[in-house]
Amino acid sequence: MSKPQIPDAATQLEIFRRMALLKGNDVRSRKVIGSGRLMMPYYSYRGQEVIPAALSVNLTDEDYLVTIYRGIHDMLAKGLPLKDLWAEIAGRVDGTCKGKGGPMHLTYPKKGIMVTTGIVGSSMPIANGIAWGSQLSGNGRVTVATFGDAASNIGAFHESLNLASVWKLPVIFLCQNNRWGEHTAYAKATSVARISDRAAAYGMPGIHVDGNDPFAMYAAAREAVERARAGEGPTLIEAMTFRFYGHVFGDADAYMDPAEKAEHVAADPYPIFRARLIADGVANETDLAAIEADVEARLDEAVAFALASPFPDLSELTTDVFGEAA
Amino acid sequence: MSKPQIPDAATQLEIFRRMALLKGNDVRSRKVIGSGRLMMPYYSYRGQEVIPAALSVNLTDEDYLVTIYRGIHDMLAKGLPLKDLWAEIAGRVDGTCKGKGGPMHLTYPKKGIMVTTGIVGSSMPIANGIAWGSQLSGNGRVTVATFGDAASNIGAFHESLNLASVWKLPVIFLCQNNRWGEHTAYAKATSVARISDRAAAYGMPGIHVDGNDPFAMYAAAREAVERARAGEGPTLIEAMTFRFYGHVFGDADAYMDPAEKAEHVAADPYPIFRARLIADGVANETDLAAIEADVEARLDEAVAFALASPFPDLSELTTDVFGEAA
Amino acid sequence: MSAETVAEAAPAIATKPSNIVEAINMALADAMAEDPAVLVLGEDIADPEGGGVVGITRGLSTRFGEHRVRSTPISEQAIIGAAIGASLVGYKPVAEIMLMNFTTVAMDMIVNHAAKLRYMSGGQTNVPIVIRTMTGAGYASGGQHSDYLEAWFAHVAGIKVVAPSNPIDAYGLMRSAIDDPDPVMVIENLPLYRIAGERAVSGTRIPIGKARIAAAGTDITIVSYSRMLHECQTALATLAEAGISAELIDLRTIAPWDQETVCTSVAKTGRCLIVHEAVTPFGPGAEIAAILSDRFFGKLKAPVGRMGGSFNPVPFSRPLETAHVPGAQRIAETAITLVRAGA
Amino acid sequence: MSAETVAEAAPAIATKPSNIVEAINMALADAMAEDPAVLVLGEDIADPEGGGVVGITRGLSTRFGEHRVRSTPISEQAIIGAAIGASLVGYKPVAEIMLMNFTTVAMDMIVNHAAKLRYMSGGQTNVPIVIRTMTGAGYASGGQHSDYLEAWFAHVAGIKVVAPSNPIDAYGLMRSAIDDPDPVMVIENLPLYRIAGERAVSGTRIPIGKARIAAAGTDITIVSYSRMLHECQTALATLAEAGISAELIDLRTIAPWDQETVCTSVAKTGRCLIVHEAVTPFGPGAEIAAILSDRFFGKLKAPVGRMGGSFNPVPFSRPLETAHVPGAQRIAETAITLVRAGA
Ligand SMILES: Cc1ncc(C[n+]2csc(CCOP(=O)(O)OP(=O)(O)O)c2C)c(N)n1
Ligand SMILES: Cc1ncc(C[n+]2csc(CCOP(=O)(O)OP(=O)(O)O)c2C)c(N)n1
Ligand SMILES: [Mg+2]
Ligand SMILES: [Mg+2]
Repeated sequence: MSKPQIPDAATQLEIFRRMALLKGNDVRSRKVIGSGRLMMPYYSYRGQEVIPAALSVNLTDEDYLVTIYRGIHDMLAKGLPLKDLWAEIAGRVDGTCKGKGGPMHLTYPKKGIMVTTGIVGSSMPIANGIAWGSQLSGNGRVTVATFGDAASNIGAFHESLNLASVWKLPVIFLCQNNRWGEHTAYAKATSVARISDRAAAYGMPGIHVDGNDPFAMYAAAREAVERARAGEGPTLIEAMTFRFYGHVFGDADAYMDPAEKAEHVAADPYPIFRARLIADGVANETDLAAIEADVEARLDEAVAFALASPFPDLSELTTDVFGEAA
Repeated sequence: MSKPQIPDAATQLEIFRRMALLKGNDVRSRKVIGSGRLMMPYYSYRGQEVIPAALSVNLTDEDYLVTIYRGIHDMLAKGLPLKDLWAEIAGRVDGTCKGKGGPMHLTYPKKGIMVTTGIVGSSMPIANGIAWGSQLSGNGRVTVATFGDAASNIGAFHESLNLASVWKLPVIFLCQNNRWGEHTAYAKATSVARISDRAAAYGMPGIHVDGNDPFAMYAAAREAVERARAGEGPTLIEAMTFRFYGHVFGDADAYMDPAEKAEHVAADPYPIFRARLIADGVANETDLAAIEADVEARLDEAVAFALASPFPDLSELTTDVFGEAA
Repeated sequence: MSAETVAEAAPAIATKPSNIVEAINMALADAMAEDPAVLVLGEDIADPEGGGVVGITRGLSTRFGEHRVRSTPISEQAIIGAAIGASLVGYKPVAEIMLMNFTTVAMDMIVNHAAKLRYMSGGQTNVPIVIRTMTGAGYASGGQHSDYLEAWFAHVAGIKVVAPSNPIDAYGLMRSAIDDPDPVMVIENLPLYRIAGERAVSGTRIPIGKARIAAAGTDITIVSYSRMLHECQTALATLAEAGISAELIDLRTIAPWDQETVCTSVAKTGRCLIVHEAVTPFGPGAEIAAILSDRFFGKLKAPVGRMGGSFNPVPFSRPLETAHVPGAQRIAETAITLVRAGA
Repeated sequence: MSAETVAEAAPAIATKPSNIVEAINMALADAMAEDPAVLVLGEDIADPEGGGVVGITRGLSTRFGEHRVRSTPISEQAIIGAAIGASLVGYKPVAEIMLMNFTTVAMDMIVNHAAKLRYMSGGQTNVPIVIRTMTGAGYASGGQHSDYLEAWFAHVAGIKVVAPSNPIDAYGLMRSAIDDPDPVMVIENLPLYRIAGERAVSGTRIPIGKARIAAAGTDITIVSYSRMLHECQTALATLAEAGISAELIDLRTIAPWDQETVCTSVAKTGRCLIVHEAVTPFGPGAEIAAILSDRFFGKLKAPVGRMGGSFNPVPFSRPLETAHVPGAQRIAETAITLVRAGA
């Protein structure tokens, strides 16, 4: 791994801006769902904001993302518009997928968000295919497949990393290791200390990084993106993080040692990075407060827009099953 | 890996006896099928005899085997009776499976031969379950799952090795690396130089061994068997070997570099080990010739028995689909 | 709300005197207590992991030990493989594939192996495993978490499929599935889990392949199972008001389905409507309709009706999700049309 | 003989003027030459690997390059995933899953993803892929290499299924499948690969969803496809001797099947027999029989007949394997019974 590169001030601020958007959106989502105004399976990503924020500043709108049910943070960082997001999770016709996909299948090709899957491990085989397309057309685009730690134990992970390596595909396998797979602790299901060590089984570089450290995550992502763009093949990144609010909304985390959770929540990367930006003089309290206020304003707007949007017409039930043969 | 252990003279001779049986059976099989007397998909194992011969002398009849379409050598070494084998591949009622399974599904629980699968990779998940049973009952039995090099790229391999490691199962994953997966050369499909290196991805010991060297193979198998019996968990063994007669009967190996093939055939482990036994004074020409003559005689008998055995009654078509609820 | 939150949401829908969650938990506990060969495995099913995402297996690992009740990695092929292997050496594993859509990553183990080993071995081996799986529309879980795929398994020789609609059947069918010498898939419906119902008597069995007359009637036979049985039940009132006496049959087992009970009823009513949540084309209803149309050729008063999910993936948006599956109102209307047509 | 040796065995059964192997090879070559977006991937399919185990893709990688014609590891999930992904960014991949039983390790990619992405994305994306797969009894390949599973895919919204019985259809259906904006599964029968047949005209298309009248008749409609179509053809002679004029329909597409053509024929004959190799229970014939029994309620001269493989895994032993699938003789007898019954 080449020596870490510190993002410049503007980039640091941009990473924070995205973290603020992600955090604000999760807080608002849990509030709205908790109030009963919306009903859906919601997989909170609170605590994991740094990973997509620091990754996405290394990507362009043309680069591709294939993410999972716990992927709204990945998508917002990649540019998914708030209104389209909220209308979709509200099941309304103005949503990204006209309400037919929902939170587990958000899709927004305009920003390279190609697939969101609800099946553990299934982001990876599809990401390979998109990357194969970039390799064929030579468009220099990078495809990122995100997945969780427990997903590294399913067959699709293995087949995908092997194929990507043999075909030298411009793809990044980004494992967000939040130490839990639903109710099961990492070590009880996973036979290796570090998922990044599995990269060696595919002759692929593996990076183990603190996914809650914006600079370290930025450097890791940048290294992998540069490798992919240079046509030097795939990278497996294991970004260490933690899931603050259980597996899915309503899960009280009863199976978790409260001490473990408390320790991680105490190390919440958001306030830490916020304070650091001020300490380093990258921004002052007013700047950051303004960013956060702006997020709240946009959320107010998006939620209102979503709830005011109509449900899809019943005729939508059986459309989009097949297209028109050319 | 503990220092290799040389098998005693009796064991060396027993390994040769099994190799002679395996080689003789393959030669005879290709002869009979080539003559048109029998029709089946036949996957020659010629050149791979050392692996099961040196493994099986470390096993008892109570230990378990789950093998694949290219597994008749594994089964004969484990004790599959020749007559039952031949009647089965002839599709006759006296076969192990009454002719209903055929060469890809030979089964003989009396000798611990539990499953033969025609699906690449599928021997491993099932072997884990049998090993779980041994772990539960504490019967000290070992389960061996055999598979090929190309099978190490399919999802079932990954899921199985991870589970076996996490559960510390008494199972051995024996990869017979004959350097080809059907018509595809090893390196074109596999992203790691040595399959045994994949063991590290599962916190499991991996052994890379010359599967054509009876002593090295014996030592590797013994180490893995001892580990499993001691309750210390699974082992991945990669045994290097070569497939002399193409993927399946009728395959002319046109895609293979003739030089590569010639080199391996020239290093045929059978004559080499045979000569070594004589050179080392373990046996003389007469002893070994007698063993080979005995194999031929038993094959004459088995083939005759098979061809004389009747086909199953048509009523067998729909039996054995479901059992009687107790 | 989602599959994973049904457990937490439970208190909301009070459960007296029993429900399907309790019934299956009791069936597993009774079977494990009676027979040390019974094992349970699946994702998050042991107590350190909360005893299952819906709490179905809660208490089992504490009572019987984690060696018999094992939480697994997210590896469905390894889960079914482990169950198959253990069953080959005398154990009776009950494996959970959390949601039915996830059987798609384990089809090789289920179809090429579990269902076929007895036959391919000429009867030397058999695979007495149970595969528990949950599914069903109603929680806005979307296109990859709601499918009913029983028709796939019913089309495979060597595996049986059951789908209980109430606690008594859930208990009795689970016990029979565990007793069965071959693979049995038990389909559990998510929205039905906490619906109150009569408590099963410990030790009872509901035979596989035997349907239940849920309501006697004379004008039309309605065949259903799982959650749709309840929609049909609700429709009965509307039908009664319309002066129609419908005989409602809870199929309980989809493969092998109880042709005798269904045919006896249709012989009496001369009409039949089949209702399931699986999409209609090439669905379970097709086989039943084909058999009845043949068996009662020239004797039916109306064509056999089929109602299933509309032919599309299950949508997320609530109004669409609701419209996707048959509801009591549409069921009643369809039944009335059939009766009037064949009047 | 086996799937893998058909290629080598080829010379044995001389092929003039053309056969299905040549037809599909030509369809792939023509499509790749016309459209640079067309890709081919699968195990052993490039020329260094022999151009496929049956030689279907022989010459393609030499002509179009290994970047467009790629041999893959034995990783069916990765194969279909790669096809799906490439199709999302403008390519038209044709993926081979060597044998239909191997689709069981890729069902998640096919069913949860390829078939559903268009719907779940609200029409923003689509998956124009073709999945080629071979199968069929007749080569003693046994229980895990011979299954017909088209009913599974026909029961999934979002994917189409075709099964050619001759070189002209093989070429035309493959071209239409590649043109199609959604996933299409092409089922190829092993024993039919080298049967001589008329050569397709380059560039022609056979529309998906359109059946073909293989023989005109008036007494009974026989609906079949793939290899069974040939058994039915053979049966026609016996039927003619019995003075029965049968109309034989080659369905060609199983999903969506051509209800118009089939119904027009049955309206004329008043009788129908459906013949396929898939096992009968919950098989493709069930849907067709259910639709016809409904559409022609009270108008049929005999119940709709269904003939499929017996309900068991495909056995290895030749006499059993032969008895497992419908043969010309039994087909003729069944058709005669239906005609006499409804006389
Ligand atoms: C094939 C499959 N099996 C099981 C599930 C149910 N499930 C959904 S998320 C999840 C846990 C995944 O954990 P991890 O990969 O670590 O990702 P995280 O949820 O922690 O972000 C499970 C078991 C599924 N969606 N797909
Ligand atoms: C899931 C699956 N995919 C493809 C095949 C077809 N197939 C049979 S053997 C084989 C090659 C396997 O190679 P390897 O694992 O090295 O074992 P070997 O045959 O060399 O002993 C393939 C692709 C199969 N049987 N199962
Ligand atoms: Mg996790
Ligand atoms: Mg090999």
